[in-house]
Order: sequence, then structure tokens, then C-alpha cells
Amino acid sequence: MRREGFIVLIAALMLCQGALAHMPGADPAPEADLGPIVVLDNGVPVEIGIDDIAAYHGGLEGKEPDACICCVCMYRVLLAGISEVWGDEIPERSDIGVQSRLVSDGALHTAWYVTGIGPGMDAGSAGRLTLVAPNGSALTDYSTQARMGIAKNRCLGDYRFEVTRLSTGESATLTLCEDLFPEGFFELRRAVNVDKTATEAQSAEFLEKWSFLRADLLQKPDYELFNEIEPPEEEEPDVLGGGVFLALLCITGAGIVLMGKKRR
Amino acid sequence: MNRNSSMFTLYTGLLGLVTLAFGLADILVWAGASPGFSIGILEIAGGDFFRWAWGGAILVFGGLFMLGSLRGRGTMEQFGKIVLGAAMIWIIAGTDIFARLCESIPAGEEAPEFFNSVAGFVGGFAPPYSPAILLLPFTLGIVYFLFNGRFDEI
Amino acid sequence: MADTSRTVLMMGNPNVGKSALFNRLTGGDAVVSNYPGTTVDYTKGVLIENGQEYEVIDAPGTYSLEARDAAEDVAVRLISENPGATVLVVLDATRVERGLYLALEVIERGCPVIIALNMIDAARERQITVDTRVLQRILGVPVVPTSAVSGEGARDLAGMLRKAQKVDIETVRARADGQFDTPEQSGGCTGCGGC
Amino acid sequence: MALPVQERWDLVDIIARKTVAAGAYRQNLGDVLGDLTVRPLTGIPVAFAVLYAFWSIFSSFAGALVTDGFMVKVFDSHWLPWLQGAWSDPASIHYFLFVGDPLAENCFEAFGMLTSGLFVAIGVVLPAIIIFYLMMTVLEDSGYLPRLAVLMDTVFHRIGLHGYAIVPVILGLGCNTPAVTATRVLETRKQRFIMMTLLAIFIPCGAQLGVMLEVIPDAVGWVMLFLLIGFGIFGFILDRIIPGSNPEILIDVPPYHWPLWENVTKKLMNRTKSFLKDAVPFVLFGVLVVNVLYLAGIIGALADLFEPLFVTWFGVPKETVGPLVAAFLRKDLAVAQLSAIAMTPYQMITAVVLVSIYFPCVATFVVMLREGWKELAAAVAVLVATVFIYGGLIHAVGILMGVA
Repeated sequence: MRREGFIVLIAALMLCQGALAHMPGADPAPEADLGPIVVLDNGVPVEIGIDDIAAYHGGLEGKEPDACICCVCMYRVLLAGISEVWGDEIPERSDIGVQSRLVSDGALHTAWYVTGIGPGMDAGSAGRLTLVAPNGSALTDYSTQARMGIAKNRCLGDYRFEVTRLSTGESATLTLCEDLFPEGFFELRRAVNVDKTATEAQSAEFLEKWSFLRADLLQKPDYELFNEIEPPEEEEPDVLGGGVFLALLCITGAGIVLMGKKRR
Repeated sequence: MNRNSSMFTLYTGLLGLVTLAFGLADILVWAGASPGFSIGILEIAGGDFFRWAWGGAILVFGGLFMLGSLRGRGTMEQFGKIVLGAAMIWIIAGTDIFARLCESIPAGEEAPEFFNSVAGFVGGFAPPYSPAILLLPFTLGIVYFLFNGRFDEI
Repeated sequence: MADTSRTVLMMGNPNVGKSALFNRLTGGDAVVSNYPGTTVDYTKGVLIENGQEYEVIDAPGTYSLEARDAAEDVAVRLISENPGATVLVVLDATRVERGLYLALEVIERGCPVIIALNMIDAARERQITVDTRVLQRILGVPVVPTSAVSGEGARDLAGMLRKAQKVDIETVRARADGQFDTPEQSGGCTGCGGC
Repeated sequence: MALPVQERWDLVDIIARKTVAAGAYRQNLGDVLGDLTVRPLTGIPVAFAVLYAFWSIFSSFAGALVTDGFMVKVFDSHWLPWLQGAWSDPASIHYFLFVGDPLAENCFEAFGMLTSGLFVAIGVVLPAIIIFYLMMTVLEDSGYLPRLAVLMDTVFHRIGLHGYAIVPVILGLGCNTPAVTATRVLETRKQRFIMMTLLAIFIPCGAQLGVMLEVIPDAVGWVMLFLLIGFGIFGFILDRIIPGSNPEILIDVPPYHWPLWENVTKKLMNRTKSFLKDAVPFVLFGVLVVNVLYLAGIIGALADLFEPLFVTWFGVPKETVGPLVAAFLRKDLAVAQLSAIAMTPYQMITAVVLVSIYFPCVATFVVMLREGWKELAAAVAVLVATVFIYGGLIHAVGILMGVA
């Protein structure tokens, strides 16, 4: 091996390492294997992944792409809801109606992005989004202040959604399971985010619980997230098929052994 | 003897072709031509590189060995190639069956007990099967010749 | 009981079944595999036959005593460290020539030698016949056909160990050159070559 | 008294002519198969098939059946809760050393000597070693191994070795200690040094394979690929750098025969026993020592010291530095520890490859020392250089492929 070549190689290596030495030190979201939401935009299929949502939400907030809990939650609602209502069909954007009691920015932006209503999108058609107040009436004031007022007292009941197929009126209601939320999550949230009375330890605890919740929302199957979705049925083992196979295997094996013995 | 010989040639030729085709199908499904497929009791799941791409390649070679044995006259070497081709099928099918066996003895992670129920164990061997397992009964002819030492007649 | 233990050194080409034969003789557990060079170091074991205790050493396989690699080195060292030892040369009955070369080398060193014609069953299967009687007459040392795999001949071999002979290479050459063009039928005794 | 070589051969010839008669011999199927499996055109596919069978059976038996099927359950839902309940005083030092994390829910993440140490040794590594040696023995006794040696001869010649180098390589996949002894099948000091060094660096032992299979089943293929490539590259370089000769040898191929059941079981017993005796104490003891070092803050200090190197040069997250440093003493558990850290798949592969090419275990050190301390020192020097260069190289490849 020529020495020059070797030196060049090492130098190239060094440069490579240097170029990537400064990676953003953010806590990476856990790997998730979520299928994209597929909708038709005037007949053209559009695939929407969680990364697109993160980018849109981050963009509206003027921040780095970020998939917060509310984004992920609404994403899973739409994914599950569309498959519940439409089955294998692909919905047209304008046919999707969403009702949400979760009124946060993340949920709003995600629903906007999927239904094509939101600002900064050149969607050809758009669905309908309704935010619902805790008392059950439709919210009319979508301003940040109004929504913040509601969001103060966030509780489990706010995680209630309805996905509707506007053309037929079919709909599916989805609520999050209670056991997803760690003990005292909402109290902690209020102390940290709303009242700002949290100690440093409490903030850290909240951050940890928050990360766990997000990981669950990203990774758990639908039936563990939503009360309305049943887990897939355990299949009964096919004893007959297996029995036939094993019997054949044993008979043939014994036959071969016998044949071998006879030959000797 | 002559009749016997041409029958055997036909048999190995067909078996070789089918093995080759199954092997190629394994690789194609893995490469993404189809997201796994299943007809009747045949299933090619794809996905796993080791099982489907590597294992498929071994089936391809098994088929090629058998087809390769057709060239030339009936000699020991030809029969050796046929046996080697069949051995490739036996390796893949054997490891498939062994994997099923290993998976169906324990009860599974969720269950509290250690051993699987008898029904669960037997059910672990239910169809659908991989191509290599389906080829298994068709290699019995080769086993027959192997044990009878009659390969000099073919 | 001083000096009652004799040393038997097992030598032979690689992969002729020395270790398997060693296990048969001593009940030891030397590692046996079907490829040359499994034994890279020596293994010792004890064999008691007719009240005589033998210390058996299983040497690594060698083609000659020229010490070309680490394993042969060990073998050559063993033979020079145990000058009075009986050398049990193990031949592969399917490939007698190669083993004979080593056997002659050992004979030339003046060691008492006994030969085990191992893998005799494999030779039979391949229609190779080795005339043990003629071989033992020419060489002047006992030759015992064995099969370490089936255990055939192992007992005989143990019994013959005490009959190992020192021979002069020149007499071997003389016998090989002439006397046995028509092997004489010396009826009866086929047991030992030196008597 | 000694004859010249030629005369001796002449004498052999005469004697053989008088005693040996070869009858009409008909080739049997075994001979034909023996021949077909060394010819490259047919032999190489067969070798791939054998490797396939080897790995498939290994992972089915050690992974799916014994470890996942039974051992995980035994250790996680019976042994661990019992031990955590029975051992007094969770806050004490001895609790930390022997039981580890009082909140751990599985034995992999408890990191105590009697939890993780025992689980890895008995639950993960032992089944892997047993099935590995069983298959290895069958390969040996059937006579396939020398055929593999013939096939691999050309490849090994590129790195200055010859076909029989496959024997220590395959043995090394089980445990490096017997493999180092088996390097004596090679002729010269140079060859044996190359082999020993490559063994220590690039051949993961059965313990590591078992743990990898258990913790990161998807990445094992990539890790093995990187190790194989490294084996080739560094073998090639070492062959150029180290003085000495590479003699040609004649590979002797014995006929196939059926393995004898008693021989197989005897060998399996012996090898398993010597593994239990030689390696298991090291695993347990390694866990203990690392725990002590953690307590004393030494691992932390080393981690701080090496952090810049690991993070910028190898491209792995900073949390991995602690486990990577501890891996010097406890390779198998390091993989388990790594698996608990959030990182990209490529970083995981890099980290696991690093662990594999690190210092061999203490037992291997001891046998290498027996082969000569100069060799050991040189091997260690090569090792340090290799870890540095190859770790960086893998990182660079990742960057170029855009996945790092």
C-alpha cells in the first residue's frame, strides 16, 4: 500500500469526523413504526407521516420540527379513526370531519394539516374541524387565549375525539385509555405548565413522565391506546393441520430409519 | 432399465425446476416484488434477509445442482449432484421445521406457565408452510434411491 | 515398584486415528476429530496390561521427524525426551506408504517399534488389502491391524506392546530387497514378527 | 544409521509393493460428495448452505427455545423478584454488587453479579455454547471441516494464512481460549501471530453472539458483516507489515464418515465443562469488578476522559461511554447495557462492533500470554490501533451513507 494513499485516507477520515462533530443534542424521539396517513387531495393521494406533522407544527410555532404529545395523539386518532370509518378505502380530504375536545396547538395543527384547513397549505380540498368545549358545545373562538383558558384544566375527559365521514355520516368516537397516563400526570402538568409553582424536581419528573407518555403514544398498538378499539382476537391453534403435518413427519422419518436399518 | 432412467430424469428435472422457481420466488418476495404472499398452504413471508434472501439462494443452488445433473450420462457423479441438490432442500426445510419446533415448545413470553399446551404445540406446525417444506415429500424418491443403492441403474 | 512403568509414544501421520486409538487403549478422552491436526499438544494416559503399567503419550501427527511446524516440533521433542520409550507407529491402512516413511525414520532412530495398522475396516471397504504377515517379516516388528472406530484389534495391540522390537534399518533393507519375493509359508505363528 | 530421504522413499516403495494390494475399487457416493464439496462451483454454495444451517439452528435453539422460551422467564419472573425480596437492605453496597438495581424488572438491566452475571452466564451464554459446540463437533467428525479449509484456502492466502486457519476461526466463534491453542495448526510464528491477533479482535465468541442475538437480533447481521470486513482488511495489512514467511501446505482431505454418537457427546461434555470452568467465573467476576469500579467512580472518571474521543471519533452518544469503558472487563454485559440506551440503529451497530473488537476476555489473555509475552504485547498494540482506526472507519462509512 502506498503511503500517500494511506495518509490521504486518514485525512479524509478526520474531515468526515469533524463535519459531524456538532450534532444537535436534542433528546431523540423514540423510533416508531407508524404507517403514514393517506388521504386524497382532489383525487391525488397524499402520504402524511409523523415527521411531516412535526415539521408543520414546528414551523407554525417558529421552532425546530417537534412532535409533541398532542401532535402524536391527534395523529394516532386520525390514523385509527380513518381506518375504523373508511376501512381499506382512502378518504378524500373534504370528506373528513374531526371533532376534538383536545384544544391544544399540537392537536389543532395536526388536524389542520391532515384535513388541509390550516394556514400555509396549498391543499386542493379541505375537511371540517370542530373543537369542542368541556361542556360539550362547539367552540366558536379558536384564538389562543380562549383555548389556553380551556387547556388550563386539562383532564382525561379532554382526550375525546370523533372522526366522521361527512358524505355518509358514519363516525367513530375515540377516547384515550386511562392507564396510559402516569399517576398524578395532570396535577403535575398544571403545576409545571400553568401555575408555574413546580419545584425543579417536579419539573424533571414531569419531563420524564411526558417522555414516557409520548413513547407510549408512538409505539403502542391502537387497542392499547383507545378504549373503543378491541384487541385482535387470539387465534385458536390449528390442531388438525399441525397434527397432520407432525404425523406425516413422524411416519416418513420412521420409514426412512427402518429403510436404513434394513439395508444394513 | 431404460424406462426407469428416463422416468428418473424427468423426476429430477421437474424437481430441479420447481426448486429453482421457489428459490427465485423467495428472493423476489424478499426484494419487495410482493409484500409477502400466501396461497393455500404455501407461504412466502419475505422480510427477513437471512431466511428469504440467503435461504432462497440456497434453494436456487439446489435446483441448479439437480438440473446440472441432467447433463451427461448416468454416473455416480450425476447422482452425487442430485443428492447434493436434495440436501439443500433438506437443510432449508429441516431448519424451518426445527425453528417451528423450538418456537412451539415454550408457552410464550406472556403466559405464566413454562410449557405450551399440547394443542398449542401441535398447532405450531399448522399450515401454511414455506416452499422448502412443501418440496420435502417430493424428495422422497431420491431418498428411496439413496437407500436402495440403485443409483447405478439410472 | 520402581521402573515398572514403561512409556509408549504414539506417533503417526495426521488424521490416522491416533487419538481415537489412544482413547481405546487408555480409556482417556483425547479430542478426536475427522481432520488432520486436531492434536496440537500431547495427551498422556495410563494403560495396564498383564500387570504391566504403560504410560501412553499421544503425540501430534507428523509426516516426518523434520520438525517443520509447531505440532511436529512437539512430536520430535517427545521422541528425544523419551529415549527408552516404545514407539507405537500408527499407520493408515488406506495410505500405508506415507506412514511407512515415518515408521522407517523412527526405526532408524533405534527405538523399539510396534506398528498399528489402523483404519483397517476402511481399507477393506475400499478393497485395499495389506499383507500384515509380510509387512511384519520385512520390518521385523509386530504389526497389528486395528480399527479405532469399532475397537477391533485394540486388545491385541495392548497385548503386543511388550513385543516391540528394535531393528537395524540395513536388515530391513536386505529383507525388502530379496528374501521375500516368494513369501514362505511359515505355518502357525502369525502373532509376532520378532520371535 | 539414517538413510538419505530418497533412499528411504525407495525402501517404502519396495515394501509397499510387496504388501499392499489395491483391488478394483468403485467410487462410492461418499467419495463423490466429498469431491463435489471441495470443487468451488458446487462447494461454495454448499458452504453457504452449511453456514445457513449453522446460524439458523443456533438462533432457533439458543435464542427462541432456551433463552427466550425458558431462561428469561425463570430469571425475570422467579429468580429476580425472589432475590430482590430476600436480599436485605437495598441501599447497601453488597446489594448493589450482587443484586444491582432494586427497581430492575429484568435480569439484563439489574447489573448485579447474581442477577445479570448469572443470567448472562447460565441463561444466555451456556445454551449458545452448547448448541455451538454440538454443531462444531458434528462438522469436525463428519469430515466437512477440512473441505471448508480447502475452499477457504485461496481467501486465507490473501491474508497470509492457509485453509486450516478456518479451524481456529470457527473454534473462536465458540470460545477464544481453545482457538488460540488451535493456532498451532499454522506453520510459522508470523502466521500464528496474525491469526491470534485477528482472533482476539474480530472473532466474536459464543458468549457475545448469544447476547447479541438476545438483545439486538436485527443488527447481528450488520455487526458480523463489519467484523468480517475488518478481518479481511486488517489481515491483509498485518500480512504486509509483519516479517516472516507463509509456507504453502498440502491440505489433506479425509473421507466423510458418520459422526460417532459417543465421540460427539464426549467432546461436547468436555468442551462445555471447560467453558464452565474457565469462562463462567470470569463473567461473574467481571461483573463484580465493574460494579466495584462504578462505586469507586473510576468508570465515571474514565468515561469523562474518553468522552470526546468516543463521541466525535466513533460517533456514538455520550451515554454509551460508560458501558464501552466497562466493556474492557465485561464484554457480554456491555451489549446488554448498550441496548438500553436510546440511539440510532447505526450507532448501535458501531457501538456493538466496538465492543466486539475490544480487548478479548481475561481468559483469552491468559492463553495468549502462554504463547509468548512478546506476541501478546504486539497483539495488544495492534488491537489499540485497530479499535481506533476501524471505529473511525465505520463512523466514516456511516456518514458517507448518510445514516450515522
